[in-house]
Amino acid sequence: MQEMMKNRAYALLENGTVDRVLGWTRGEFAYDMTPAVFRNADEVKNGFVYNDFCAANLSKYLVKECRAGGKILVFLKPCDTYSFNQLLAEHRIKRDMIYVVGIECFGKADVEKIKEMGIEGITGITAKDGIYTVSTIYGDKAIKPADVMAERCLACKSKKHVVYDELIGNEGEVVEDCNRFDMVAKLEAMTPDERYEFWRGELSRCIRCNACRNICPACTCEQCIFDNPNSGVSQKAAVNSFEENMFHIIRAFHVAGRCTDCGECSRVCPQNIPLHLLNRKFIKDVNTFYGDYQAGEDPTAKPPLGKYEKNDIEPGEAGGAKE
Amino acid sequence: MNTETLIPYAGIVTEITQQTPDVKTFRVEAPGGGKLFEHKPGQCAMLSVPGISEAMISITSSPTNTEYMEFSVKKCGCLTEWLHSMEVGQMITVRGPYGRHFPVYDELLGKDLLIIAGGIGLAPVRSVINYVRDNRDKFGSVDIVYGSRSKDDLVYYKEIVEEWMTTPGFNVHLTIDNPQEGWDGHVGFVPNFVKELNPDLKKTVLMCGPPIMIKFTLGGLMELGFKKEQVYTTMELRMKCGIGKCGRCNIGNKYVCKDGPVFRFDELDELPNEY
Amino acid sequence: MQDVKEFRPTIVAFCCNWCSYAGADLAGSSRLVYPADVKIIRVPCSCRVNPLFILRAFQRGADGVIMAGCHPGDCHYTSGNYFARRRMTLLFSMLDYLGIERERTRVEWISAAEGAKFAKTMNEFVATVTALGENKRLEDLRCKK
Amino acid sequence: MKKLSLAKLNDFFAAIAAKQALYLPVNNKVGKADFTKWTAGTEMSKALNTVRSAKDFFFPQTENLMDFKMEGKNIEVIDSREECEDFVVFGVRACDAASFAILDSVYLVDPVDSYYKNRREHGTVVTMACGKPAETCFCGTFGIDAANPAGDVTVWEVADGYMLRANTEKGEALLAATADLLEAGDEKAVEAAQAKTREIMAKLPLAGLTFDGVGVGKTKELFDRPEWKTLSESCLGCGTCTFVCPTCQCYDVRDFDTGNGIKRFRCWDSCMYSDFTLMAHGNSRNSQVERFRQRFMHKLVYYPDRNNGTFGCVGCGRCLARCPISMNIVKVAKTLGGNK
Repeated sequence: MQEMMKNRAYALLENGTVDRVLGWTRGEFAYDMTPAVFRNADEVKNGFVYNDFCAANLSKYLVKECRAGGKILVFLKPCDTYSFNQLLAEHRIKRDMIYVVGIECFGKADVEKIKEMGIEGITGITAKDGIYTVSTIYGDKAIKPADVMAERCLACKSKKHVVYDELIGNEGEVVEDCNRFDMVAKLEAMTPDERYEFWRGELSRCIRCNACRNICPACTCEQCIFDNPNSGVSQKAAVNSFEENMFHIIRAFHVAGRCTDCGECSRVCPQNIPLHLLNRKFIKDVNTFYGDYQAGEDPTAKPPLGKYEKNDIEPGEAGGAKE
Repeated sequence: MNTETLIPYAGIVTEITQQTPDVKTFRVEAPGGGKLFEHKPGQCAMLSVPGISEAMISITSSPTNTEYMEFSVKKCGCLTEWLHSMEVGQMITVRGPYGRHFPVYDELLGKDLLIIAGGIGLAPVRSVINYVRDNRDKFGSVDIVYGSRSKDDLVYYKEIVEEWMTTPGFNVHLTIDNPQEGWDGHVGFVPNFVKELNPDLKKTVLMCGPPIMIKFTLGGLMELGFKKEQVYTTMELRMKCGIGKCGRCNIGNKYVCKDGPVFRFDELDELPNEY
Repeated sequence: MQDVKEFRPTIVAFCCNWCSYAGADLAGSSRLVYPADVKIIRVPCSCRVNPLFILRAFQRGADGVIMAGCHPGDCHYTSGNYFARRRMTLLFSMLDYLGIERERTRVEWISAAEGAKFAKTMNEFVATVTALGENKRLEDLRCKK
Repeated sequence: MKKLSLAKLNDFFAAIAAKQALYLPVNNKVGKADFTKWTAGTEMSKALNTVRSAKDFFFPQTENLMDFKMEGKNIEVIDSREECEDFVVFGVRACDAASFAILDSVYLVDPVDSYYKNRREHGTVVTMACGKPAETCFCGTFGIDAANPAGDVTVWEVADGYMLRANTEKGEALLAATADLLEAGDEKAVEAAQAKTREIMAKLPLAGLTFDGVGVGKTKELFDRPEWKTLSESCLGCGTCTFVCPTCQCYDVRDFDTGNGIKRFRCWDSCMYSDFTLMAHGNSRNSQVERFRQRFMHKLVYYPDRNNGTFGCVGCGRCLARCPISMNIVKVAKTLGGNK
């Protein structure tokens, strides 16, 4: 895969189709690849890396890159293409400035899960024949990719690219039975007290680093309401439980109907808060109340909070939760 | 518990003077009368209206004034707008004094001074000017070059004309950017005016004003043959603590609030160009 | 002996200018009784109510928040209340999902002619919130006296 | 050197907690360690380190500084400081223990920060030598010995219990107060544990890493380097690195109107945030390149300049593990220092 991607990057840089390539560059270890822009074939040759640990959704960088001018090649996984479409729908990026190369995805690995298996002192990870060989200072360990697959990939909603100029690898299908709402349903089935305890336990760990917001491809406001001193709600640190709740409720609400469920918020959270469960609640509610809607699937579709039906459900009737 | 410098004093605003359309001078006294604390020329204080914000403002009154402190504030942000809407008798909070002062107690003693200011930039050096007036025998001649956008934008105009211009050994040169009715003084930008005046190279320069003025005036002074060791300026950046801890007002390894705001230009040369 | 006070809730009611606020007015001028615990905030349209308003009301000490607007179809601005309805549906569902008592939030459509409905709704809502007790799950301790 | 047998560990915690609050790393619901207050039955985490650093104890994420009562034109300033109660933090690693010295050099220099000082005076730090450092560890770069941490008391984990050594008066007092649970210990066991730790440290990928290319007096050399642009290109401008960092000490001071008075509080701030240096008339660090450069220049050059060459980093590796886009101080120092 990496070689095919590099070859396409060379070719498109050479023939002038694009003048920059947005991809990943190698890290200090085997699992910490950083998103990077490559400006010529040499940079691609020396720095470009792609493997199962290249998890970042690159679509948000395009907002910044579109302002820099020129044409940029971006490699997008299926789930990233939904974010891309949503950004297009919101006029945050310009389609003609971007050359999208869709890449087939088999699910990303989560290094945290490797470490949770008790594997320490990792010096290298190689993938071959469907097995990861993890080298450590204590010896090599073989693990199955399925055992360390990222949580969001286990509930992958679609292996289909909704937009691309060309594709590397095979096109996949929308996963109908992805079960991504299972946990939401489980929470809904709990009593309010249990739910309250659950969320306090999660949100109280928040350190308000804004990683979830800043990585989110739906959070593209020029100035976030929480950064705006004139909004009356700006806050740098959650002083108490109220502010923790407020930040996460409002952030989830602001992306409601726009969140494509790419799962980046939960991936980057340094405190492992399952933030996607907030977004998925809204997605599930939208589906239940207003009909199935997948943000990013169709960039011309009207967002659910930007339209209405005369016989919409009343707030009082929209139970969902059991006592 | 010992004293804590982050905790301010409450002071009463006893007089508000409209200096220019967007600059007001606030006289602040302790609730029981007198000054809230002593300071040295060029030092700053954190002014605040609780619930609004807190900001670093230079103390424009001279330390020789024993009755009150004065702050001149230009309306430009949320705190300053609030201050401008205030009435006499209202309280604000003040903490300080912060930062390095102009070296009036040692290096400037006996020197001929050239004080260059633009716009509201006269506020921090006004404290030096009045200190020198009150200690006239300790300093040489004083040339003041002060410019603003228009006649109406000259702060302390009354004080300049009535007090500074009449002080022996003081030469005040005023300029405005564009010709204006009722103005028969110099017209032109401060950097050019300084060059025209061709000051004596033995003078020590204290300068404050907008960054663009400082840049070109410094260039002009260098052309005339001044050395960077002769030129002092005073800086301003975003500040929260005022005591070199909150970490935002640094230029390279120097904190403006603690190691400044007064810098000599040869010191600034050591720092990265990030201000 | 500790002074045991009867719990009186603080209720914030966002009322649209054209229908519900007039409804409240009518309730008043008709001498219909509803508890003084209800603090009305007049908004130009129910659509003006940002989810943040609801949260901020709780932060500042509200024990219950109600939004009242024109009946669907009767919005002074044609469709504002339809959008507001979707927003509040999702927000209230989210609050419930976080374990915050569902009964603390309510939406009611009250026309300018429905003074009686206004009084009845407020009486009911105050009773419900009084039964729930103080808002603990969305409180900001700094704002407590 | 004292010894605490494994069986008496809980009694030891109970004895400390009977007199003052005791905090130690405990696994949270997602299996990561957090410093948590000990109560009967609390089990100490086996994790190498906590997600948040131990700086929280002395420099909490938010704290109230003072209150204001506003009545008409009057303002009353209310000093709401209170004497802190004694507490013990158990299980601090060598890196975090070293970070306290860095925070001290900011908060305890004139003018002293009384909020910080108060907590520092009332806190007893019990450090624990690392048994199994991870690949993200590079405390050795700064001369910190994971096998011999500082702190008021140092603890080593050995086969059948713990070895304890008091380093300060506070530490002596803590061990004296729990003397009936302790027995005499043998240095040899500690030496064996130390040798094991050092052997692992030497094998880790970042062993031998030096920050020679950066440091005192390099402002001019490093400030305008073109690499800042490429290094910062993918930076999200979030505060993760800052907030998990044990040495990041910047703060913001804000007012909160409670409706019945104003509370002035301070909270952690991040130089990575766009409004960090925002003023009414402009921003001295307008782009992420400048903000990114500020963070690393501060740790790698400015702080050493002001503190006899000590780096503003202790090599705990939290930013290496936590940065959403895996950009970190090691990559920056290596790129700038030229030893790629």
